Amino acid sequence: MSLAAAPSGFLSPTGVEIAFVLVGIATVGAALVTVSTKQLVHAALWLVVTLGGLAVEYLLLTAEFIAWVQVLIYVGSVVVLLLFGLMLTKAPIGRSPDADSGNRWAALVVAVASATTLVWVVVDAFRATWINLDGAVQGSTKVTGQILFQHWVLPFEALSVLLLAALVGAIVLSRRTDRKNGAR
Amino acid sequence: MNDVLDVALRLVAVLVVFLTFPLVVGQTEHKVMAHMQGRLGPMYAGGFHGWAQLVADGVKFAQKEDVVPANADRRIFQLAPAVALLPYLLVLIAIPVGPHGFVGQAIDAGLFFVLAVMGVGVLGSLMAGWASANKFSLLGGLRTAAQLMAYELPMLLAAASVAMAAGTLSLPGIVEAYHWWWTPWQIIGAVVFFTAGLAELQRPPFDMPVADSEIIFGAYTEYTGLRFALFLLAEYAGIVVLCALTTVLFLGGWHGPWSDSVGWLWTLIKTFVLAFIVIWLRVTYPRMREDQLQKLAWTGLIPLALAQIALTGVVKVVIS
Amino acid sequence: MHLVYPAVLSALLFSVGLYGVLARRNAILVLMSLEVMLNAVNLNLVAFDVWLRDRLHAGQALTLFVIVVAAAEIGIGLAIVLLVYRNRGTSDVDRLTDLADSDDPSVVAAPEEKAEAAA
Amino acid sequence: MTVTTLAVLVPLLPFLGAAAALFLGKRAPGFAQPVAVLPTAAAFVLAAIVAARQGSGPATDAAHRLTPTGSVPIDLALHLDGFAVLIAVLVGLVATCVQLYSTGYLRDDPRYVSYSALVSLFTAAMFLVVYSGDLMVLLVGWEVMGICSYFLVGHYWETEAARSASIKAFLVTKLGDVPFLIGLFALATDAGTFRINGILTAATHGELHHPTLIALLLLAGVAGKSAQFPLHTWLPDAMAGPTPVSALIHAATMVAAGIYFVARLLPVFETSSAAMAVLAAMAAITMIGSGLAALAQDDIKRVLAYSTIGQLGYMAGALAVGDRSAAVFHLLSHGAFKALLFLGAGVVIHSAGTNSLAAMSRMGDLGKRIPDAMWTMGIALAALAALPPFSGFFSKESVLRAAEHAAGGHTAHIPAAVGWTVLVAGLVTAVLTAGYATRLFLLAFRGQGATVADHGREPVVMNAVLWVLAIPTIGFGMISLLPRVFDLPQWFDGEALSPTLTTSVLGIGLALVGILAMYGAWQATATRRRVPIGAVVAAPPQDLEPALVEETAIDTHAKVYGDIAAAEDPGDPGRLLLGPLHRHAAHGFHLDALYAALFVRPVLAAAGLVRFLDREVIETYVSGTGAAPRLLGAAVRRAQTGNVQTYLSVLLAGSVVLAVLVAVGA
Repeated sequence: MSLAAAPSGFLSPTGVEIAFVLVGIATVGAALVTVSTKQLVHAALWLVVTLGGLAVEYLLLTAEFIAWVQVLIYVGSVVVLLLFGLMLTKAPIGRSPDADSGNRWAALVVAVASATTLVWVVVDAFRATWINLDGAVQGSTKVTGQILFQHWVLPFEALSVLLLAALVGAIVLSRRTDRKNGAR
Repeated sequence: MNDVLDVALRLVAVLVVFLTFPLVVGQTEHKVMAHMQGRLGPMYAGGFHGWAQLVADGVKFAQKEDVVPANADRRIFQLAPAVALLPYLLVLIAIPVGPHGFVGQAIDAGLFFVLAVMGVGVLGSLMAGWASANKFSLLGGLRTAAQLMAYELPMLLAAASVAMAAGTLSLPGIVEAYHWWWTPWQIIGAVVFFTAGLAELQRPPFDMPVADSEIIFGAYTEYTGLRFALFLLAEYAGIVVLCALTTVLFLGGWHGPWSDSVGWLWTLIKTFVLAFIVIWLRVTYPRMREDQLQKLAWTGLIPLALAQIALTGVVKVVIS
Repeated sequence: MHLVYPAVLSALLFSVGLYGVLARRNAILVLMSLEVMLNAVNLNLVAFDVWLRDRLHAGQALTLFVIVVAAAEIGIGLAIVLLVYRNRGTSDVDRLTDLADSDDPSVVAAPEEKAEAAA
Repeated sequence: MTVTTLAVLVPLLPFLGAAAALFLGKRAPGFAQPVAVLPTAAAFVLAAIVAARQGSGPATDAAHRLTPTGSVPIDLALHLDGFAVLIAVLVGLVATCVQLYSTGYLRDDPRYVSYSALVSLFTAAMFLVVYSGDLMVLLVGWEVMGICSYFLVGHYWETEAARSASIKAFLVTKLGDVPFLIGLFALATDAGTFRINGILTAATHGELHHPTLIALLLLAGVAGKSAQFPLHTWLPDAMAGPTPVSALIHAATMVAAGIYFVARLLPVFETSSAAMAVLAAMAAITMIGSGLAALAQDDIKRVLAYSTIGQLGYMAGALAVGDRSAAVFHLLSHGAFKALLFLGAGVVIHSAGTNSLAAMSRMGDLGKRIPDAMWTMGIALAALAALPPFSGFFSKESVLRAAEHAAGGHTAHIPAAVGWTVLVAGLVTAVLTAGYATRLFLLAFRGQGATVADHGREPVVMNAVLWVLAIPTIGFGMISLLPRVFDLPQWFDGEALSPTLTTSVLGIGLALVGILAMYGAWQATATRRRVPIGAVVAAPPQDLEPALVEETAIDTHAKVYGDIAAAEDPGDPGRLLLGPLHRHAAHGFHLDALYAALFVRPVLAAAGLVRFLDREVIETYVSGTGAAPRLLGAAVRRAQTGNVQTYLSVLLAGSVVLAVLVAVGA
């Protein structure tokens, strides 16, 4: 455990840490813009920045495989789908006056409260915990492949069933409207 | 210090390749198409057979006014070409040219990295299509997105087949593990991969998103000058990347006679042969309709790719 | 690296996503915010997995699973949103209040008007 | 078979007949009449056999305890003595006659099946009352009769008169039944048993602690059932039922039940001289009042109804002077001739097409057209007027004799004043009875005027039944005085029943006075009857079912004459004799109006008050309890906006608060 070998103090920046913090600030900033911008498509593009930033953070945490999966699935597919959805629902160019609901102040209070609570708890609990990033890469393809197909095969297969169900569900949802429209 | 120099050198080499190869491919396309259609093609620029035609084109594009439509989303409109182009540059870093580390940067999950980053390129088309505030552009963007989503899957599956055969995701590792009989073994995957790649590049016959007779020039309708040139550059860079990847994955990369010394040459030769095929296909086949495109992906390529994976798995179990 | 950095980053991202889920009116924006929240969780999982040096790498495996689930969720979610949009001409979350209890008949009648307007 | 078994079969057979009729009626209409008549006839035969076997011997008792029932045991007990078996024979005879008569009278009635089943059930209930040795079992029969009478009186429920009459009969008898039930419980609690034998033993040993209270409570029920003043008002109105039902209910069975009950429990009543005095007063008022009322009635059946009340008054008077033999003797003879009178009246109504005496007195040929009815009714009216040698004479003389005996102070427990009251009232009533009997006969059969349309031949079975009933009417009194043939006193308590000279002379003389006075009045008013009044015949002169004719007649009487009881007929000899009293007598001395003022209106007012309280006061609370949650719900409903984000916000805010609380608490 790294806890025993943790002579480093609370503020002892290494190169990785500096990079992590900088990227983290960018990520949170992008996320903030994502949830607050009034331009719908911009929100999606800032989401790309957020997700990409997270991918970099994964890389910094030596979880290489997950980082590329993040890029492949989120940036390559999920965001494209979201953009697709935005365009199909006629997202306008420019500011939408009603991007936020009337709920925003309550939401702000809840979010700030939860952020305060979570940060407080986390800092309180892991004030001096040290992650040892030296040594072998922990999230290499080889490692991930081994644990995934040796120990986690059953959940993996269950997940494939879930994906299939989602696929079927999405097709059914889309087709039903078509048939209804056809009937009209 | 040596390391830093080494890295810088490699990056510069990649940048050079990125800036020159697409031009070479473009020039080749001009000439090959012209000859296939019974004409000469560019003959004047630079003197000998118009070899500097694309340089001249570039100069012309650079001189043109950079027009942004009034109703467009300015920043995104301007950002889109970069987003479309950059992924190919990044991909080039990971492609091995020759043995013994003749590669920009050997990445552990190289194949994965390559595919993931190429998937980002679609964002550029979508951004361009949406930000132009033009319905033809929007339609083109949507078509692009739909096409990319559809062909991403068979491409990934075909690549997964090779990765299974090699037992690694590293691109140099895959080339290392190559034997000559892999080509017939993985031929289905190769065809699927190459076809899907063509579709992702929106090259003819898969150029429905930019079908000029229907939607002018799709997502790129409103672009002029240098930004338009960047999109064109992205297309040709895409051809280079696709052909190089196909070479690396299915055709054995640097493998060939005297590969230890001239392996990089083998890679380049194979890549350019494939690029020639890409051009050939453009001249040969008519454009496919949107529904035919989707049908080909979902009912043709995906089952084929799955079959290839099954075949790979069976053979893998048998020989091990 | 200090564990606090990814943990705090994750907490902040989670709260930001939470705000988005609660405050956004467009259903697709809500979905985006949801993705931010899921990613915050993923970051936590990865960070703790790396810290603990888990032999089974449960955190990373779980992260992959969450990503898959998120992909499935976004597929279904978008299908539903598009369906709602087609039927009602809006994807505003706070206008999908058919389940609200109201004895004001005009409020009940409103969705139909919307549908007609959309049609 | 033992006597007990036979006696058990007697009530059981009509009961099974009723069940079979209800079960078979709709499926096999052809069986309806046999199923109605045969069990009743068989029961009659069995009752006769039981009577013959039992004879004048000591009482037979049998009991079976079905299940333990707590503090006071209830047994299925039989008690057969001379009273019981003879009354059972009468009941069987009348019921059989009524069932036979009904096959002709209601031959086309669509509700004949249920009607006959109810009559059978009614008969079974009466048998049960008669044979029962246990008060609870008796009560069962008592109440079954009540409910059957409700249905039977309301047989013509299409007419307003029948509907209100049936409800009135039910309510008035129930009004008596409630105190009756309380009295029964008090009696059983005091005696420690429901068995009649046990109660009688207790009564003779003076073990009853509240004899007056019990006796008065029981008398209320008896007055209701046997139509004694002041609860008699239901009986005249009950004439809205079909004639055979009137014959059954008001001649031999239901009204007899009250008299029979007192006769059975006479020792209990004798323990309280106050109760006997009340009974005597009740009887006296009933006798005289009903006699006057009968003189003024226009509806032939209402005349008979009031005469029934009067004759029941005689029996009650006999009981009041402590002679139950005389009472039951009169009950038997009266049952026969009154049944005959009612059934005859049915024939008359059918033939005349009306029930109005005023209308009949203007029909020239009614007597000639139905000679059977005329002759048998003449005999029965003579018996009613107590002319020798018909049965009514002997039984009424036995009552008068008992009264005279008590007036002389010779009867134990009975004050002389009671005897005098009964005696004087009985003699006055004898005049009145003879008067209205004569009036009825003269107006019905001696009318002069145009011939009215014929309503077809009377069914043979109806005439035959009349003659069957005429036999006991003529012979029963005489035969009872021939000890060698039929020693009636031996069947009863052994007291002498034969008439004495004083009472005979007085009775016959007074009866003749009544007859002659009425005849004179009839002659005096002969000219006035030339004036026709009102419409006479409402029913079309077709070969209609007699019951339908009667129904129409009842329905139209009030419409034609403006009153269900009386008609404005100047040619009525009763009107001449009664003078100013006529108007009051015709309406039963306004007792109904009095009751309406005393009971109905207060009850209606109370009901209105209750309705007001319920609608305005209690309802306010109820709607208040409904409105309060509704208001609360409306308040809560405000939160139910349908906006998912609001819900989520609140949910997550709660989670954060909880998390902080847990963290701080930890």
